[in-house]
Amino acid sequence: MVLNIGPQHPSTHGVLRLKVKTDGEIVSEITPIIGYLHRCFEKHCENLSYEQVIPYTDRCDYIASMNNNFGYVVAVEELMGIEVPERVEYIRVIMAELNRIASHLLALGTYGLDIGAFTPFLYMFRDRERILDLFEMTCGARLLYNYMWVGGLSHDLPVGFVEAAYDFLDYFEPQVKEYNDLLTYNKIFIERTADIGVLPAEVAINYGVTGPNLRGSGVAWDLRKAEPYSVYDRFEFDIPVGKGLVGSVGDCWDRYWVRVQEMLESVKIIRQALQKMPSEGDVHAALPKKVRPPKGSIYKRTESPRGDLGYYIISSGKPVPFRIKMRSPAFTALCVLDEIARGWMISDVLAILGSLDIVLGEIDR
Amino acid sequence: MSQDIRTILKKAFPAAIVEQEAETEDYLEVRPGEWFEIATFLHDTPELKFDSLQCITGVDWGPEAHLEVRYNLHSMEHKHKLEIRIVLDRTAPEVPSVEKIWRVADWFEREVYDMYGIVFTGHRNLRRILLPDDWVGWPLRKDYETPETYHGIVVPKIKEEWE
Amino acid sequence: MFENLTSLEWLLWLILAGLLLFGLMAVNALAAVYAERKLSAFMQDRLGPMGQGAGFHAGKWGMLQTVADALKLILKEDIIPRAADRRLFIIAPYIIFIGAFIAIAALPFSEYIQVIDINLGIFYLLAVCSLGVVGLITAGWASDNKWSLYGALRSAAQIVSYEIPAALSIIVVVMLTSTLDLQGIIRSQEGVIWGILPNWIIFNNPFAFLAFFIYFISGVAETNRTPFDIPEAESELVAGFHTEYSGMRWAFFFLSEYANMFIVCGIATVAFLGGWQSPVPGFMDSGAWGLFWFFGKVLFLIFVMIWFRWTFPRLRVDQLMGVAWKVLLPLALLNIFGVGLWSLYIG
Amino acid sequence: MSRYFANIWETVTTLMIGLGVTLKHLWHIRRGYVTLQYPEEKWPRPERKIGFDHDDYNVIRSRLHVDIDDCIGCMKCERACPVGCIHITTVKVPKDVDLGTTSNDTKKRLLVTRFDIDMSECMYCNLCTYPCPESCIYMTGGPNSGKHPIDYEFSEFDRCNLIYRFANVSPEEVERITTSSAKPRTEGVAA
Repeated sequence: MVLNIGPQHPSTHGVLRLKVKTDGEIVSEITPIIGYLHRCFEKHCENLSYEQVIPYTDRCDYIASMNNNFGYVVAVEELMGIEVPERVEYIRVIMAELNRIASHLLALGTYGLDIGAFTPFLYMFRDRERILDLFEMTCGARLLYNYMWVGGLSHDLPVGFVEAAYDFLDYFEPQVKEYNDLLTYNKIFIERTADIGVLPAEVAINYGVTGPNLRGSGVAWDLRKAEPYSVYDRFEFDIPVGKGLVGSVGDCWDRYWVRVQEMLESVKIIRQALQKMPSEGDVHAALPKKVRPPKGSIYKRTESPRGDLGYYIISSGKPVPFRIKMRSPAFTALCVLDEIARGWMISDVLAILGSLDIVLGEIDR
Repeated sequence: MSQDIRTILKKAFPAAIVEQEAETEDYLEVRPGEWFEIATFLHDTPELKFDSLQCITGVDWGPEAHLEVRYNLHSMEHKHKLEIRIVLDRTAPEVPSVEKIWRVADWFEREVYDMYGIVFTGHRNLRRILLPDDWVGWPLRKDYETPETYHGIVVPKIKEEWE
Repeated sequence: MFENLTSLEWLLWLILAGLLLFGLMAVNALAAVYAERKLSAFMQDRLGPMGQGAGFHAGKWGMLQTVADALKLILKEDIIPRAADRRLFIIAPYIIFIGAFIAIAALPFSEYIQVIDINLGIFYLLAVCSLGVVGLITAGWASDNKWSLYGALRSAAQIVSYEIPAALSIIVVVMLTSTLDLQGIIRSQEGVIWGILPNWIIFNNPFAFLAFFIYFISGVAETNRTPFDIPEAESELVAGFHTEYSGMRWAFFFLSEYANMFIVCGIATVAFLGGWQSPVPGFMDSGAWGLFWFFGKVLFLIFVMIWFRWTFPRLRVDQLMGVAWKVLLPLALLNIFGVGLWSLYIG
Repeated sequence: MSRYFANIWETVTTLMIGLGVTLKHLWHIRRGYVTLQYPEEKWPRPERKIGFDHDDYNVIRSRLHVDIDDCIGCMKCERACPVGCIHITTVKVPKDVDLGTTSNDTKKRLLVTRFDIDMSECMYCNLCTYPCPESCIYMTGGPNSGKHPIDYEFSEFDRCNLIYRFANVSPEEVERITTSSAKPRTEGVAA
């Protein structure tokens, strides 16, 4: 039987259609059909100036807009050779890591929802709201920020942000224990996720899967450590990898667990960044008068919550980019779905899909 | 890109590497003919071991110029990277598919095909990926013209007048 | 019981009882939905339906929310998909509803209030409880929707499987009380056991204690509630067997779901928790208090079901069957054996 | 066999822990709820004073507003808009017509005959507010709440109502100003 999961379905995380060939409950083939959210991001970019692209990058991965901004501005800055003030770098790291927590909270919450647990979703949403409050305090927007600019930031931190951020971190850390009690170590949850959809490391690398999904397969690969950009080389943090605590390495539970651990690592980074951040400094100091990179091209990767977020920018020396290609981590993560979800049941397919943490806005662009 | 990779490749495939004026450029230009063999070599040779294909970018240099495909490779083990550029003829852009070597290329190549009409020979499932199957034209080419309608739906070229 | 009634009186009695039972089901559904919303909200740090301020809101604390919902469902357009099997599609909700309705007729609400007292009461209840599955399959099949079909097939397998441990754990009760009559079962639970505890079956011996939990878990599964809600698993099957239903027909499914909860909890109360008996013998034990205790116990069990739903994830379909056949069934069989030994040597 | 019972035991205990968590929340609902009862209560918007002398930057994201009297028609906002939701038309006026000055004492040289913002297309990126030399285009609320109340829920029944037209000169007036020469006007364009 051919079953159409989506484009309207409660757990496809957006507008995704999966053509699933089933034999009873067992799935024999999955064909993801994407493009329902295609908004011609790359075509748009060829008609916009470099600054105007930034709000569009927000809308690609709308769960982690800060990280998208970050990747883009880092790439353009490297192309132009801009040195960014230290304070800006630290603020960017704080924002990116806060957004990583927010993104992981949403990923974990909706993953619980896919498995059938409703309550953790709302707890995580509640805490995510607090992060969004911090963002709103900083730049006025709650979801699509347009906060990082080429060479700087749109605003400096507001008065009282540092205290509010510390407040949040102090509040947040104990909450993780609650999530663990409620969901992570829940036997039903473990039954549903352990040993399901095992993604071996070689397959993951061959399929270009990155980020928490790759780390869940036991590969300690994190661009923040491997190719430190911005000021990530100044922080101490660990790379959590999947160890197969309840099943085998690389199963859904490992991917989930890596995200839980990563939130705690992000908390560590934010604490260090808040301490080390220079308290004075003009965030507009390095803003170029006109963003006009010299001729050339660059491929720059940064670590977004979903994995390696790459921007391939070709500049022809004009204020409008010649070509911008976004290599989205969720694109490759969805690519591997057929490989790892074959032979499992319909319920498992949705569990695996949820554990890959895709954002359709980023896949379709 | 280290010079070693360049020399290794030049030794193995003397005909396929396009000579560049500046050897310091951090990319390698390759002729499309032997690309599949080169890719296999890059993937399998232990001292290169480019096990991860980061990105495939299609580029159109304008209606009078050529198309280009760029591959960003990376090695998880040796932590080195390489950019491969393949210049293609605009009228019949064909390049061997590397989808069998790096499975991730499956979707990347489909995307490039979708946007530029570059045919990846040997790809097992070369269909449009982001656009509908019956879309006409290659949208990211510089000479692309937006169609008036799609199945009777007006494709707005410019924003409709407000009044 | 009714031999001396003439046919007209019999008819009137039937109509009256039917209306009362229907009223009970409706009120139960309204109250349970309201409770479910409020409790889930509180568990999730929300407030749930609220009404305050100017204008016509859903009453104080959103009390009228479910009433408004019911009104909306009645007024909604009745949609029957063109591809559906019309006759079966229309009849399916009523089958489920009738299953719940005739079961609730046999429940002893107190010592004196019971619509019909059958001397095979508990057997009858178990039998009609599984009538609903026919309606589910009909609904799933008639909708001509793949999701509905999946839901229907899952629920058929699930409900039939969970009938067995449920029935086996009820056998424990029958063994201990040596009667199938509901009032008889309740009466035999009078008094005190172990010094302080009420003489309910659940406290009678460890096996009966376990039997209660087996029954309750099976009951949760039979009513298709989380963690066993795979027939209507929202994130997998959209809405399972009732995907295509809307308006009043859907409301019938809803009504029956909550009525089924009530019945399952009612059986558990009767069989294990002493029915209308007071927990402290002699205290608030007469007449109308029976009604209070019965409803109190049933509502507590319904609360536990709601509590389950908003805490647990969902099992997968094969794991669900695994729980029934690999865990609950062996335990239930062991229980019967254990209770037999217990009543031979100890009890 | 022991594995079997250990499994059951593990299930029961972890589920009980989970139940404990939800019960705790149920019990403490009075101090922990996060619901905002929307029409009666509104989002408490914190004071948005930006430090470091940047309070001329606007950090709120809501409806755009233009103080049309201050607008000099430089079109910078229109060019900055990535989606093109700002449409400005200006008319050159004869040299001797005085259009008045803005609140920054900049002399106005162009007559803004059309200043439309389509808020249904706006993506709230705030890019238009930065280049404005007169700070006359801004998002309402926040630091500008003195000028305007918070306005982030501007719902309309008709999409056309989301096109905000800020220019306030009528065609006749445009006609009059552009043709009338040698008649210096003392006041600015009608407020």
